[in-house]
Amino acid sequence: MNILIKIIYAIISVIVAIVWGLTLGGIVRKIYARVHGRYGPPIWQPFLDIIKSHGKRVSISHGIMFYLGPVFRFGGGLGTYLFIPVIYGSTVFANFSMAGDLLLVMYFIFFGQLGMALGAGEGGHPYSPLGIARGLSQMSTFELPFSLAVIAVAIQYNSLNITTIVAAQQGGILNWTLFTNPFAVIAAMISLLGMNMHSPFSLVLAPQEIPIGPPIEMNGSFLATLQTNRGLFGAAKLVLFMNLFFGGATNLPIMMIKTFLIYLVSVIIGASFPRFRPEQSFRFFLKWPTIIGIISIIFISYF
Amino acid sequence: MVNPIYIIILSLATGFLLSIIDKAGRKLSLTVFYSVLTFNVFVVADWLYRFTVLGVSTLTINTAGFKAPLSINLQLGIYESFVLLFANLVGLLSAIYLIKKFKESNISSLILYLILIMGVNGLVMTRDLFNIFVFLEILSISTYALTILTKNQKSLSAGFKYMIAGGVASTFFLLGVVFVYYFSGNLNLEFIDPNSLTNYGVIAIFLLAIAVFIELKPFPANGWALDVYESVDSGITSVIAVVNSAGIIFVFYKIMPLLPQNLLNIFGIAGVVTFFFSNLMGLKQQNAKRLLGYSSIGQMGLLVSALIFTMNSPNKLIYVIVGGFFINHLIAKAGLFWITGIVKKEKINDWGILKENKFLLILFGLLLFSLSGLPPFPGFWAKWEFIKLLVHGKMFFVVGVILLSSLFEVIYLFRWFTATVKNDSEIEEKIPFQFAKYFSTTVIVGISLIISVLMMRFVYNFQTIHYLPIIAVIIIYLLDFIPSKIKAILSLGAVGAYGYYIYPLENNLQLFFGIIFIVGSAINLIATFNRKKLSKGFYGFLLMMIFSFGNLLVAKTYLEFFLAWEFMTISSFILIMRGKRAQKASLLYMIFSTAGAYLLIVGFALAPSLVSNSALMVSIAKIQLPILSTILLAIGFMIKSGSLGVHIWLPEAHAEAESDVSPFISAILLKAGVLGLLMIGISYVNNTPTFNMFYWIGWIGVLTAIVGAFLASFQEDAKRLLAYSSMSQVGYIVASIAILSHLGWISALYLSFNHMMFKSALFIAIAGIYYRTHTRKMYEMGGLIKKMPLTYITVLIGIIAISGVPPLSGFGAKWLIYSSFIEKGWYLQAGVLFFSSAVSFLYLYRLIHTIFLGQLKYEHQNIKEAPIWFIIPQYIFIIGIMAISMFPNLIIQPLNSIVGHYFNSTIAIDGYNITSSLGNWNGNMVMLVTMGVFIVPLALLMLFNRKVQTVKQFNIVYAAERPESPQTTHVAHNMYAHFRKALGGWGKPRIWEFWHDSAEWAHTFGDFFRRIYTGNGQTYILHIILYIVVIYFIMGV
Amino acid sequence: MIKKTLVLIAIVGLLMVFWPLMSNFEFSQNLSELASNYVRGSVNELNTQNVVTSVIVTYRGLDTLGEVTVLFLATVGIGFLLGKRKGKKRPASELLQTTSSFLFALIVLFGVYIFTHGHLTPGGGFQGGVVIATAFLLLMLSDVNMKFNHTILQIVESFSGAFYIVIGIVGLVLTIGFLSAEIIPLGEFGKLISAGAIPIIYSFIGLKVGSELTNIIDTMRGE
Amino acid sequence: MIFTLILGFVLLLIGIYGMLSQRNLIKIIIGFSIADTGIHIIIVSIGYLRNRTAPILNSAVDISKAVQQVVDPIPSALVLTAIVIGLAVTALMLSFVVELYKKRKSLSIDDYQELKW
Repeated sequence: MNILIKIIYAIISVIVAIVWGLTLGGIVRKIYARVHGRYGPPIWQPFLDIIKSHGKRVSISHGIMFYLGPVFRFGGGLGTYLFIPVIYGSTVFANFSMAGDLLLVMYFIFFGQLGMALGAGEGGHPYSPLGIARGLSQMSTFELPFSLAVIAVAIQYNSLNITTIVAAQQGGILNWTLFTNPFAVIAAMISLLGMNMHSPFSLVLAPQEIPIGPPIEMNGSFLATLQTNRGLFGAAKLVLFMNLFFGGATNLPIMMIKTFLIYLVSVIIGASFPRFRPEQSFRFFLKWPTIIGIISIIFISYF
Repeated sequence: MVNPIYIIILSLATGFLLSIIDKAGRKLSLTVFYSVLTFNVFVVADWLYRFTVLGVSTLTINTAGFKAPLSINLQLGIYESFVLLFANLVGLLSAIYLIKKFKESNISSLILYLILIMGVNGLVMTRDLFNIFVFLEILSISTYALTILTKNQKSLSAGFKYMIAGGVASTFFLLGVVFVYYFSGNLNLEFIDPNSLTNYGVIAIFLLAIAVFIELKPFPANGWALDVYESVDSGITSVIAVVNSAGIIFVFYKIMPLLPQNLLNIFGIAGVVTFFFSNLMGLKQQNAKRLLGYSSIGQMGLLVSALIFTMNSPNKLIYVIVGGFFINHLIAKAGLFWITGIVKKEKINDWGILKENKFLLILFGLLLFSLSGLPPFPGFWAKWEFIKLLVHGKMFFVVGVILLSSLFEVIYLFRWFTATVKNDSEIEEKIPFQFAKYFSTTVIVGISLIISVLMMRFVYNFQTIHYLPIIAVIIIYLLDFIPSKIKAILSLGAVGAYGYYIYPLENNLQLFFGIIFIVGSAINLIATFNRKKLSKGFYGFLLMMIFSFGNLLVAKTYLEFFLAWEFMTISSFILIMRGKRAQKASLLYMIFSTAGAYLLIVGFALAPSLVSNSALMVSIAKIQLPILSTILLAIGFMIKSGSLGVHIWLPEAHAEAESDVSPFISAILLKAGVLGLLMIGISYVNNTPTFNMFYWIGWIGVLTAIVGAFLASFQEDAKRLLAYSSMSQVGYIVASIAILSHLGWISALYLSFNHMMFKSALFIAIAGIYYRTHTRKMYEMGGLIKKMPLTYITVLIGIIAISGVPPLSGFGAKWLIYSSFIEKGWYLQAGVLFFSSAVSFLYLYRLIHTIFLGQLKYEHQNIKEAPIWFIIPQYIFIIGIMAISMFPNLIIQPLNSIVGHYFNSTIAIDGYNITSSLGNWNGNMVMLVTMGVFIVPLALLMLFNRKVQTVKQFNIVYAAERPESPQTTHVAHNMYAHFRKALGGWGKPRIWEFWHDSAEWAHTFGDFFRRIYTGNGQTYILHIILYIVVIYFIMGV
Repeated sequence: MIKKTLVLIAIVGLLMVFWPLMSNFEFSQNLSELASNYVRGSVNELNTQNVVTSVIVTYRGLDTLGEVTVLFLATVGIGFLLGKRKGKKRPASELLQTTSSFLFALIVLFGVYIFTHGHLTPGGGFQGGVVIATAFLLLMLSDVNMKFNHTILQIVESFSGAFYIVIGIVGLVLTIGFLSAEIIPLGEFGKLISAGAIPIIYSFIGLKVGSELTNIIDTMRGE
Repeated sequence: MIFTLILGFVLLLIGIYGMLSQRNLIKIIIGFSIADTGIHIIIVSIGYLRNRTAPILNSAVDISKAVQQVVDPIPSALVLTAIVIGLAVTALMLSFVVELYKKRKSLSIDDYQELKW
């Protein structure tokens, strides 16, 4: 019974997240278009895309792994999201966060990426491994500052449990990690740019070099699944950041606002910078954000 | 009982008459000749028996019907008879070895040989200084004459140099003798009272001693000896290297009491110096006999120093050390020189001819092993005790030099060995079979084995289990004719029996490692069922290795532990060497292992004696290791576990070993190092640590993890990739041991177990692929998922387990590690570990993608799934991984209790939920949720996917083109080029370069120093004179 | 150049090593205990006039045996080394030939005298042997193509050596000790028949040394 | 300071110098035997006692006081052995040289250093 309710709750929160995530995506595309001086697609365009993709009559598959790739990806998104308590104090949006702590979430992010990489790999298109190679490399590099930031947070709140971390930031904007541990937040936000794969770090999907990279062979429902996940996963990441650095959210609207604002940061930067070459991007992450991350740890553990 | 003077009388009389006897035919003279030699051996052996077993007291023989000092007297005691037995024995065997020559050549050679042996006997027995001089001359002159047994330019000039050098030495000896008489009024050793001598008298003694010492070929006054070793007939060379040396060293021993301690010490140091330089110079040597020459000069130096430094220690120790070195050198040298005579190849690179002749090869190997002081040969025990003695005497510098030199020796000996075994040049010529020569060599090897066993049995009285590794080798060697499948079954049974035999272990930590070592090995052993034909010699050494693993756990003393350790090294070395192109790999492995072993010797020597009689792993908790010992042991063990800086043997060994051996090395052998490190930790936490060494070990571990991950990502060879991955994983383990906290050790053990399982699975999987595709280059594969689905699943699960992606067991490890690091406050280390675990995705993806995904190559269009024998063990391990992923308590629970012995538990376990001070992890729930989030989208996808059309290879959107060939379409080669570029200077193999350069330097120095041996006899004399002068002034007598 | 200096250093160094031995040396005032025992012993125990002989042949008999062995080794070794050789020779002068032919017997006789009186007067086996050898040398010089019967040489050589040892063993058998002189009556001090086995041993030594040296010379001159 | 002893040592040093400085094999051997002779002289001079006679107990010495009248017999005994041994070694050396010369028609020690390092 209890578990059943949990599942129902989970479904609700997932749907909300997907909708919100996709909407955000729409908004962002709009903003991009405006920055570029175009009119841009309607905000609900992502929804249309998904429906369209599903509408395809045939979908080409290259084998089981290829078939499972999108599933892994979506599963990864779902899991990541489900292990995060989305809204502080809400039972509906608490998800399955009791299953583990921050480390679990961080590692579950890889679940989708790895699965997708495998699926794309079986596609046999040269661009997919190229994209994946770039993606993995970049991921490993921005993981460093991010993990440093997370460690700093863990030191600060002496816990890895997200709910605890959020709880500690309640009561006044000044309790946010943003203000109590600014370096960590800076480091983390820079790596978020990498995670969101907006330029200058849009190596993986780089349309001009390796047309959208890994998912190049994906079409039909496979593509649709990926697009759905893109919304969910995006939301999940933003929620995680919100929880860790921006005091979490006590209700849905606050969550939406905060996530939107967090997203906006990377969007603005993305809209205003050209793309790095791969090695440039890797070097970048291994240089400044890492140093900042180290500073944050020193800062938090000695001051 | 026969009066030993008859040895001299009989030999002499025969010598005088032999030319007459020969008139009646060579047969007769040979018979007489050999019977006299045999007679000598028996007389001496009989006396040794009396002295040792029956406890007869030392025998003194007066001549001319007067007592000493009036007349010259001989003495035969336990030492004399011991030395003489071996001298005469080798004399006899060498004569047998030379029988062909003796048949052909002039009768004079027999006479000379006979009198040479007589000379040694006299030399050893006589107690009169001047008489020593006479016998020394008899010995020398007969040797000079025999150097030209095979007469040629080289032997002649070498002989001449030898004579000149010997002449000079004996001149000084004579001078010494007369002045000793002048100062002491006596010539008989008993009656010369060293205290009565004035300080001018000491000069006389010095002249005596230095003359004998010159005969012992000290560096640098020993060029003549090298020339002799190189050019003279092998049979005679071994006599010179063994019989003469034995006699002369005994003379030195006899005059030692006359020398003041400070002079003696300098001689001891000179011996060590000789040992060092001769081995250093040996590094560069290519000529087999000259190489042996260098080695035996070195051994003499070592022997002298051992003789001097053990002078004031208890008898048993002297027997083990001096006797050990003596026998070891004697037997090994004789045997090796004989083998050079059989093989008849000058350059050691031409010795490939030997690998066709298995029997001789085995003899050769055994002799080399014994020469390099590996167990069970006497040299091993001698070295152990000697180092212990020196360490207790605080002579650390000497210890360092000796060990370094022995390392050099091991390097050139094993370079020779591996070059011989792995020689890939086509050899058509065969080694002719000459019974006599084989006979002597075999006998000498047999003797050394017998002595080894006797030593183990009676000096150290080990129980059977400690011989077990050797016994296994022997038994399997005897059974080598039966097909390998049966041998495999037998071995599996043996491993099981062994496990059952040691089963009731003292504590659970042992049990845990027992499971890794024994059970893990057993499962890995299944993969070897795939071997075809006989696979000679494989299972013996495999069992040897597995048993040694077990013995590490049950070892009760340092020595037992170290013995097991060395057996492990030997067996693994030979297993690695079985690989096709494994010369470099096995050599590197041997060198590093030996270095590690030497560190362990010193470390254990420094350690306080154990208080309780339980297994070392248990009793070590009760003692506090001195800090230096801790450091040395730690480095020793970290070499075995391939930590950063000393890791360069690891990839080679893993990659080049046979593909069903690699799992053992990676998954199990490395854990031996972990075990050792854990042992240090146990003693460390139970006793107040003096300085926080484990902090640095932690850093090394962390850096090992990251560097290993990067190196793995840049490999093209699947096995190298896995090797570096092992390095990185073991880095994690080392680091978490170094945390010295409850959570830390749980993570270490958890990861060890996990790593054992997934690395075995992966290596066996690669073995299967290699078996089918015959390549290890990943970019030559691709798309194999269609052909080898089962193997693919193994690899998939394996890499997920390594990467630490939930829900598989790997995540548990990661969770534990990070929690423990943050808990401990090692934040930066934790950050680096995060980074390396992110990097590990690079190589993991590369592994699975380049082999299984992408484009299938044409040549692999119709290959089959890996053989069943590879699949079975893989899946056993996979099941294990799944089990502990689903139910982490299966392992976390016991680990919690094991580590509970050493730290207070800091984690709470309720149900499947494990709570640390920082966070929590509910493995079971994670698994369920994951299944949920996996199944739901799958269901949805299947629901929405109306029509799925599976297309053939190459049906891809490629700019509307059909790509031309898999090779060009499959992105695999140098996959992370951009990352390498990003790393820039950090990508250089600095450590490899460091070791390479230091090797270069050593060789350069060796080459530089050996230039003093210009080959000019006159220069050699100059060396001798200058040496005498220099030593004189150093001693300041 | 460097070598020269090194040689110089070596020599000077050696000089410094020996210097204390030379500079502080003076003759001892009276015999060492051992020596005096020898002197007394050779009177009281061995009845030997020539103390040196008694020391050589009896007290330090083992040395002498060794010494003989060394000489033997040299002979054998040289034989082993050189083997049979050819060499061009020019005939000896008339004068030499005639003198040698009658000197030969005298010299041999003299040699025999020396080693039979070794225990009384200066001299002994070695000296006598050498003298004999010189006689043969003289022969070789005078008659360049003269051949020796090597078998005889060998037999003399071997058996004289063997007998020497046998005498030694007799001592051992009589449990006096190896190479003891007292195996036969010591006779009267200062007479030819005295000093026990010493003259016998010395004769064998003389024969052996003589034959050996002859052998050496012969091998060296070649045929 | 005794003349004979000095002489002995001087000969010894000269001999060794000869061995070290002469290139010719024969000369080296000569050096060796000079050194050997030096040693012999040293031995004999060690045995000498001032104004005493040879240890031969003929009419020249009073048997009862022999110990006070004769020089030390031991060195004389030793020197005899030493001489013979020296002779043996020298002979053997010379025959080596003969053989070497046969092989390579050269008496310079520098021509016999093919074995090195």
